Amino acid sequence: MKARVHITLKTSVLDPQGKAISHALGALGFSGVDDVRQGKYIELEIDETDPEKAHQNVQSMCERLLANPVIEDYAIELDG
Amino acid sequence: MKARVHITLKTSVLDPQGKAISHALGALGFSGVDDVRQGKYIELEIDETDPEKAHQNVQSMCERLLANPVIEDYAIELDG
Amino acid sequence: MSAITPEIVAEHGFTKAEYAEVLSILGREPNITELGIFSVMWSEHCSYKSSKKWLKTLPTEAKWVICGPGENAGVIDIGDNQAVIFKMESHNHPSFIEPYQGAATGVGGILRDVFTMGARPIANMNALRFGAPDHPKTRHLVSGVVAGVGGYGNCIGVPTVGGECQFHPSYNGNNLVNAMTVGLAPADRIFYSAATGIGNPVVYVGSKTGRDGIHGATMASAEFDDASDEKRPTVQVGDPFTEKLLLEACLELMATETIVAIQDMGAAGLTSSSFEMASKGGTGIEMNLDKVPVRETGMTPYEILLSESQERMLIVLKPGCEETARAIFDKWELDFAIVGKLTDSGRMVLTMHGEIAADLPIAPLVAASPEYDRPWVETPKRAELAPSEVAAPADISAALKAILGSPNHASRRWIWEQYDHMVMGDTVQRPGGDAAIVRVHGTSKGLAITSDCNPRYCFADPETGGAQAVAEAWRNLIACGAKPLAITDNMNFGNPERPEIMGQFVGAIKGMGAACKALDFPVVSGNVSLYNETNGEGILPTPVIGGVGLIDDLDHQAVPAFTKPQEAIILIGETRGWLGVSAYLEVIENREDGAPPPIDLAIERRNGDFVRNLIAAGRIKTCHDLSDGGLGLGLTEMAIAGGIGAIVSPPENLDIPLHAWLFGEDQSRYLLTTDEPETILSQAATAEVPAMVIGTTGGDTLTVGSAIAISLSELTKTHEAWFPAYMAAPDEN
Amino acid sequence: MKAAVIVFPGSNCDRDIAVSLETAMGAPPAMVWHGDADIPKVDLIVVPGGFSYGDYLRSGAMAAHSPVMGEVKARADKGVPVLGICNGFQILTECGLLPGILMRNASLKFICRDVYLRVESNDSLFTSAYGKDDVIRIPMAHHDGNYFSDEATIERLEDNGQVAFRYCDETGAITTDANPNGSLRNIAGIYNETKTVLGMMPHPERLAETLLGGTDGRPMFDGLVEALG
Ligand SMILES: Nc1ncnc2c1ncn2[C@@H]1O[C@H](COP(=O)(O)OP(=O)(O)O)[C@@H](O)[C@H]1O
Ligand SMILES: [Mg+2]
Repeated sequence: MKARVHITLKTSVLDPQGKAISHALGALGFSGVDDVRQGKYIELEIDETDPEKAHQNVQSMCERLLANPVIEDYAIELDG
Repeated sequence: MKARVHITLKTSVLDPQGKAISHALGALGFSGVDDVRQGKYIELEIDETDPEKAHQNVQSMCERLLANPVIEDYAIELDG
Repeated sequence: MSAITPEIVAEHGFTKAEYAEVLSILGREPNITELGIFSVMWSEHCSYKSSKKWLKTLPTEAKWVICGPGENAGVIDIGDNQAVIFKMESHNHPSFIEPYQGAATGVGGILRDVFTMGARPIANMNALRFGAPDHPKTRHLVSGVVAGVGGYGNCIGVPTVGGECQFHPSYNGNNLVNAMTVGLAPADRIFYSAATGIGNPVVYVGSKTGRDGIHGATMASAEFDDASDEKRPTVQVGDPFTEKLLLEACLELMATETIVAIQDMGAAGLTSSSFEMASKGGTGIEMNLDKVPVRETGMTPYEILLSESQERMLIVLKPGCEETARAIFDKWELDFAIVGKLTDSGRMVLTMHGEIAADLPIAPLVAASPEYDRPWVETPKRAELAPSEVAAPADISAALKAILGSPNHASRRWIWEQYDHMVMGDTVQRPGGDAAIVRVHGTSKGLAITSDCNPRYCFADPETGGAQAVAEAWRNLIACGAKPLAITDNMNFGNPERPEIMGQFVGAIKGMGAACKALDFPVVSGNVSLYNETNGEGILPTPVIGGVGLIDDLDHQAVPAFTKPQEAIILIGETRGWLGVSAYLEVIENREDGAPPPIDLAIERRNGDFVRNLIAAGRIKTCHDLSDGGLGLGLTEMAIAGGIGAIVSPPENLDIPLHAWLFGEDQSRYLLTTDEPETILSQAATAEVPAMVIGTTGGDTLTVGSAIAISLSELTKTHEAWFPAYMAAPDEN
Repeated sequence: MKAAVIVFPGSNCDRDIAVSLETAMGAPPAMVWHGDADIPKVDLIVVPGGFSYGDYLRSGAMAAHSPVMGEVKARADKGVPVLGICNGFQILTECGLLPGILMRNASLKFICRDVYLRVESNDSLFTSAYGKDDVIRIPMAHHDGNYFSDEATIERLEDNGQVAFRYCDETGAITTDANPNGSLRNIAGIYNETKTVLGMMPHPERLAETLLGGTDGRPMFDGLVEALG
């Protein structure tokens, strides 16, 4: 089954990339962009077929490797 | 309104980051991970309230700046 | 405003006595914002309360010192109206929690300390210490810290030209990340932080303030426990791009005549920068916190004052210069806000939303910042270890290779290749040598830069270890032909409330001070990081020394690599085969006992001056100092670096075992090569410097008597293999 | 020869390239701030290395859209030679002056060290002072130098002789081991169709002086002065 993980910076953490993108969009003439945040999006193809177990599994991957809980949040979706 | 943009590598393009993650997961003892792909996830807070216009707007941002068509695809979601 | 409960007072790290002092200074209860200000101002990190008494004993003066400790960084004169500004700083705790960002923001912070004084940063150094290689966290920390140091320095475009990296189990729970920046400024345009001129505008520039690292300064002073992982204090994210803009904007502003005083916002952000500026200038400050550019909504005065958001500066301008300054920061697209003015009240008066958020007397608060004479006990002397007490290795070639390929002595290429060490186009000696050399742009002068400390020596004998760290830095500069000028230090220790730890600190300072004095090598800046302990396990005492020296003419420098075949190899200094606390013991016998090698500072100076004069006169081009691993490792490094082998013969009447001769770590020694050995030997004799020819360069094998013959390619492979292999191995945690 | 160096917020090799150009030309190049409306009339435009806009989002992406690049493109279309080094190469691909893209190094690490390059052709303004198949040692220092393009583009580049440099070993052999970053076909630098635009990842300006460890980069600048007067 496929797992999709979104890793985003915690809201209070500075996002230099987002800031720069928002700035560049302004320079390109896009107005009305108030805030931009950049995160990571990871797609995993996993063997596990039991959704509960799969979720647990991916959660543990996030905690141990994919995200750094000091500055990042993560969200998991499963399908298939 | 909020726009969420997913930028992913085209399937034909090798993804070294994804490969490294998949390798590291294996080393951490996670088995049954067949494939990992890493992309970008960008959240934009925009003023535009008309969904159609907003979509057009964000699409144009993707084409002009956010994604590089040589290697990347993008997908846009909007929510009110 | 919420009442101040004893719990709140305790959370802010005050002792009872300290809080009583707060009450007596104010004559009333503080509000929460004021309490927060007191707590960061009196934290170990900002007040140096445990270390002040001892730091004051270090020599800080020399003819060439323009500004010693007390400002953002130290300043020395290198002639031609040029000054070198440098300092080292730790980011130990943040780098343990979030290695990439912790290390990156450490680099960002030390860069600001240097450019806030008017210098363009021209080189970075990094001194790293990690736990045992087989500890489950180590690999992850190494990988993140190195990427973070590189990520920040590479992006801002300042070359990272050298450093150190060691492993020891005592750092398992507390790695050390010490970053050093060296900058160059016109000697007559140094900027200081004393705020003067009543009515002058106080200006905030750089990035916006967010809720980053609030209480970072107190965190850096608190001991760790295993739960720290979960507490997850906010770690700041670095923005090197913004720092690059800030650097260019500040330098542009500094070229105008608009600045009275300038100070970066480092630990304890707006609070410590404003208090320091006002207290140095003897003024008061009035600030309207509504004017501070903020990144988030609803920030309280407490948060604004204690935030450690990066890439910010506080400036006092000359009257009427606001628009000139604003135009420069507008050009660089940075925030610029007039947040207040200097007053004659001697008080810090902060308002927000039309109310007074804090009103504190500046001088009493700063003057009353605690200073402790903490109890300390001297570290007991260890017994010396005679060469005969260390068994000969079964196979001396294998022993050499084992040391060469061991975690603490293998090549650090894996690290420095991740650092842009060439940007700015002046790197004359790249990482891998004794000291890095960067050219003073547009001249034929060079600066030699090194960072050194042997924590195992310091643990065994803090005083000798402290002296040795200074002497080794001095020696590294000498070996490339530089005149050593001054040092910065980074004192990394455990919990100073424990008398043994305090004793290590005191011992190290005593040793450092003696060496600085004997070698005319004063301390011009530094940093103290205490409480590097987890669950009561302290780190090895680690007083890191960053040294800077001057090469007058880059045509006369030396490299630690054999450059020509058929040259005589001369060993300078006396060899007695000192194996206590040596690399040999560590790697081959897996022990750390014995006393470290003693240093006679007069001999140190005599040997060093002799070598430096030879290089400065253009007489020798190849020189390497001997440190851990002794003669054996030194020779091998020179052969590998030059791609030229050597045939070495131990003295015929050798009265110590061969392994002691090869791996002993006697101090004050150098290896050099020459095609006029007789002349050099006779000059050495005149100068009373021990010197002997031990061999000849050439071939593609390193041969020592009949005991060792190893091909260069094998030596190189051994030296280069460990780090990349270790980092590529899978994590087992 | 007159030259201009474009400076973006975050450029950091602008001074280095200016030094090399000045040594070769005898006069300093014009430094053009990205916000300045005009590029002076010059014979060569250089887009230097560094981290324009922090290399956030994608290396070179934001600089590629800055107004000054419109002018650079217009000049390039008129035949003014353009040299992009490192971040400059990334910017030139992002703005469409050169095909393909520079992706993250295969090792995922920033790499700073000397590499060997084989000069694939010497019939351009930039390489006329080298011999064809010369092996030169030039430093690289980048995180995103892994050249990629689709198959059709790469074939077209090869057919037109648009590959300028390839990573090689000391003997000039093009091997996987000599490829430091995973670039397709070991590509280190490419030309546009007319060979008036060159983008390359390694930094010739960093080894153009004996004191800094070598002079293999020098002929590029001397050759440009020779060709452009
Ligand atoms: N963290 C690091 N970053 C950059 N260079 C490093 C680092 N660690 C070690 N080096 C370099 O490796 C070389 C050997 O370091 P070290 O063994 O500490 O030298 P020495 O014994 O001469 O003081 C030096 O050139 C040093 O600058
Ligand atoms: Mg050293």
